[in-house]
Amino acid sequence: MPLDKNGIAQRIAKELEDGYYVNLGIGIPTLVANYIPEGISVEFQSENGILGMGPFPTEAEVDADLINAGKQTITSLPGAAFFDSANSFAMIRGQHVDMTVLGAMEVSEQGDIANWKIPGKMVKGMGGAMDLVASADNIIVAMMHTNREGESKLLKKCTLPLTGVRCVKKVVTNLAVMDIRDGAFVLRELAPGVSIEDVQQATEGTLVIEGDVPVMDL
Amino acid sequence: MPLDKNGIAQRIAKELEDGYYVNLGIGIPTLVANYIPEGISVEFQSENGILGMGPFPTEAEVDADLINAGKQTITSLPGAAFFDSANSFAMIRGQHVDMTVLGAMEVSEQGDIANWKIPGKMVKGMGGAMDLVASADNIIVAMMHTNREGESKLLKKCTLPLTGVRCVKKVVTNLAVMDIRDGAFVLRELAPGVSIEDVQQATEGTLVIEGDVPVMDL
Amino acid sequence: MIRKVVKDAETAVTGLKDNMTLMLGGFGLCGIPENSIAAIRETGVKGLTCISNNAGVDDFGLGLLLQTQQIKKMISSYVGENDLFEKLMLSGELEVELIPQGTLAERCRAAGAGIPAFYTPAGYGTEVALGKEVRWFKGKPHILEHAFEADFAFVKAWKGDEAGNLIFKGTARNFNPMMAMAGKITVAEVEELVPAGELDPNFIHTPGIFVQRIFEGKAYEKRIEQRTVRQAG
Amino acid sequence: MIRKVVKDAETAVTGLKDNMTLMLGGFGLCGIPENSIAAIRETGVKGLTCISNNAGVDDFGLGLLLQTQQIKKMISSYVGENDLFEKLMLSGELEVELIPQGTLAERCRAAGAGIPAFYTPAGYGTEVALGKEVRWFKGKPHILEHAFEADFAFVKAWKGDEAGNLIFKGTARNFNPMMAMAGKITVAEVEELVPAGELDPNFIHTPGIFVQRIFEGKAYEKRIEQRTVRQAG
Repeated sequence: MPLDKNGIAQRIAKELEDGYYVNLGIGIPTLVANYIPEGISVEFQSENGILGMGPFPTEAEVDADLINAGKQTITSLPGAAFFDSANSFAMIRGQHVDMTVLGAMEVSEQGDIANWKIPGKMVKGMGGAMDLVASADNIIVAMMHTNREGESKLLKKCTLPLTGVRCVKKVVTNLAVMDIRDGAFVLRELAPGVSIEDVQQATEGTLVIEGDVPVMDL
Repeated sequence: MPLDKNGIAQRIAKELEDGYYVNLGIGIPTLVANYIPEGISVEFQSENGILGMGPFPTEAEVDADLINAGKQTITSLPGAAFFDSANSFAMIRGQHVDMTVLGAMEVSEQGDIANWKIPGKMVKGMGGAMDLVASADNIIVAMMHTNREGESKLLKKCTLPLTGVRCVKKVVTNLAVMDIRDGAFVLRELAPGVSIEDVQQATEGTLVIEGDVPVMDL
Repeated sequence: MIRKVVKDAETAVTGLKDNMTLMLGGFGLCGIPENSIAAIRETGVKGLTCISNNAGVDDFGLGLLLQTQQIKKMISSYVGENDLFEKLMLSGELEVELIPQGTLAERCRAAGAGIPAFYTPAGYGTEVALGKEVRWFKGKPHILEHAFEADFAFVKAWKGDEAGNLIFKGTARNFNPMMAMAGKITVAEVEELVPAGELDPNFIHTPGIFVQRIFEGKAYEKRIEQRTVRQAG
Repeated sequence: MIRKVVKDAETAVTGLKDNMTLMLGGFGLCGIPENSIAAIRETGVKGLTCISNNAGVDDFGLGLLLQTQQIKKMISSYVGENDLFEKLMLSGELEVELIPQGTLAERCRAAGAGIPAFYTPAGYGTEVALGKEVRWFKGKPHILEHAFEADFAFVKAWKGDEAGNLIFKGTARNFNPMMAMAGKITVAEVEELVPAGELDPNFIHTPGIFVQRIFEGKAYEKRIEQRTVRQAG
């Protein structure tokens, strides 16, 4: 059975390592914070100016001056710090953030990503996504393997305007975990109950299968 | 009678305007702070990270963590702010400082300045001088008109390694006040008891005299 | 100490003219100069270019200047939550330039810091890079970006003093400090204006040298876009 | 919260090797990492390139590493007050690169901020510009300067917490925040180390993300180079 959004988040959370600073995009990535493995400490950065982001506030704690990049009200944890946007993107461009998780409309086998613009539709903007993907060494894309029309989102070449080129290293979808290497998606793990053929069928880009492919350990 | 160092500082202080942020170099420029005209407010910036620099401390006030760019102990005034060196030079390069006063070994009729290096002698470094002269719109040089050997320091062309090119707009010496314009020193004011001939004799660069030259009003 | 205090928002926008370029602090509706925006609307100036990370919502923030069609062009990173914006943009009445958020922040800082241009990896290989110089550093492509210019910057702080020193609160800091550095005239509105000497000089976010005018704002609404709460206990 | 605490200076310099490039905070002797310098001396590593605004005095600050000839090259803006320095430099035992102070600060910040290069007017037309690209912006010449690289940065703060957040005091801040951003490994020594949560997140000068190791230093001498006083009263 393919994963749901929470399952994808849960799998990505296993990529967290002790001491990581992490930037989570809007959507599925946000859910990753709910699955931090036991015994490790990570800190969440939000690009509007906080490190050490905590859970959503109680009604009594709500503060209009304390939001995340999705404009949701948040709290701060002990050891938190606030800073301005220039300093925030200094952290991002300067590769001080250890892991970046974000959603995508399309990913190519070269590691290109498109997630900000659909020609003919209202364009809201790239926000911090272009800075994030151009800078981070460790970018994980969290998304469904196919779009609502059932078309693959893992392509030979992106059809939508790009957010960044050759930057995505790992993709976690409802079907599988894949690394991107040498112009191909390398299948690493399968979602429980999903077959290699399922993934092949849902992947338009080059899919490489090396040896046995384990089932995700969630 | 030519001015002494205090006289030069006193004359330069008359260039201060209400609301000016001012950076004073080491030596004669430092003395300018003693002659702020009545009724105007100015603030002194020191490039090591303070705005709103106050007088030297009393023995009881001495704080090793509070010094000026000359490494002297100082105090801060109400309304002061501390900041880091990047922000400090943002103020300087970004032309937020309204007036910069610094000393020089040589100034050319083009507005070039040399004040950091004498070939063959120990070179201590330019410190912030190159940033200051390259950035400021309003640079006043405070110096003696001639060196210890009696040679002019106002030259057609600097002989020493430059600190900046075409940047000095005004020179105040023990003999005169001069603007630098169109490749010449334009004589504006004479020190009390100093003649135009005195200035001509002490100036190797082109000296332009336009109409009557008043005596400095100190 | 140099006094920067003006009596109200109306006075603070003196000199604002048609077709000027403005920077406005804030992220979403957090930390926006509410009083200044109201005063800009009152002046009726037209043809503004506004540099601001977002464009407000229909009836708040920069949405108020969109209603009156005072804005000719928006330079932003994300302009989501605004129906009127979409309508004006699609009809061609509003020009929009979208810029990566970090580049937006850095171009503001560069403007204030006397850095005319810098290289950044953000946007390489995308339409953001079109027409821009590409240069490789350490095996990685970068594009050349230039400092902005702004006639006015409007920022909002938590506390300020008569000398123009500012302190921001929480994530309401965001773009305000860099924009304060960048404005030819920077207007700061603050929730609380105190005499010089009351703020600790060690904890000033924006030194007064960057601020030309300061006033205490009134009746801050501080609207929340996405009120998200958890159950207590 | 990510813990960064190490027990002492000796532990903090683990991994330091011959021929590495180091950044060291401070202006003159103000805000220098005294404990780290002592520990670096103890390691005996040689061939260091040190990026620091100044080079200490004969018997304090970086002068201590000059005594032991552990420094191969200094990158500074001003190296005045040091007889030993002069001797080593004139004899060719010490290489020196002098850089305008603002450029030094900005090259540190650029390193930490992922900006590989930027244009600055400082040094145009001087020997500092030799071999560098010149470009004109708005009628004014600028030169291209590159970000530094540093294996270690050693900074000194007033207070710090277990998460690596730092607060500096007065003008002891100077180069410390930018260098903290720039080190591959940044070691912060602080006068007072407190638990996470004790520092107000609104008034952190250097967020912990920039700091890899932190310890409470001992026996700060905080020597004053130019004690200058006025008469009380």
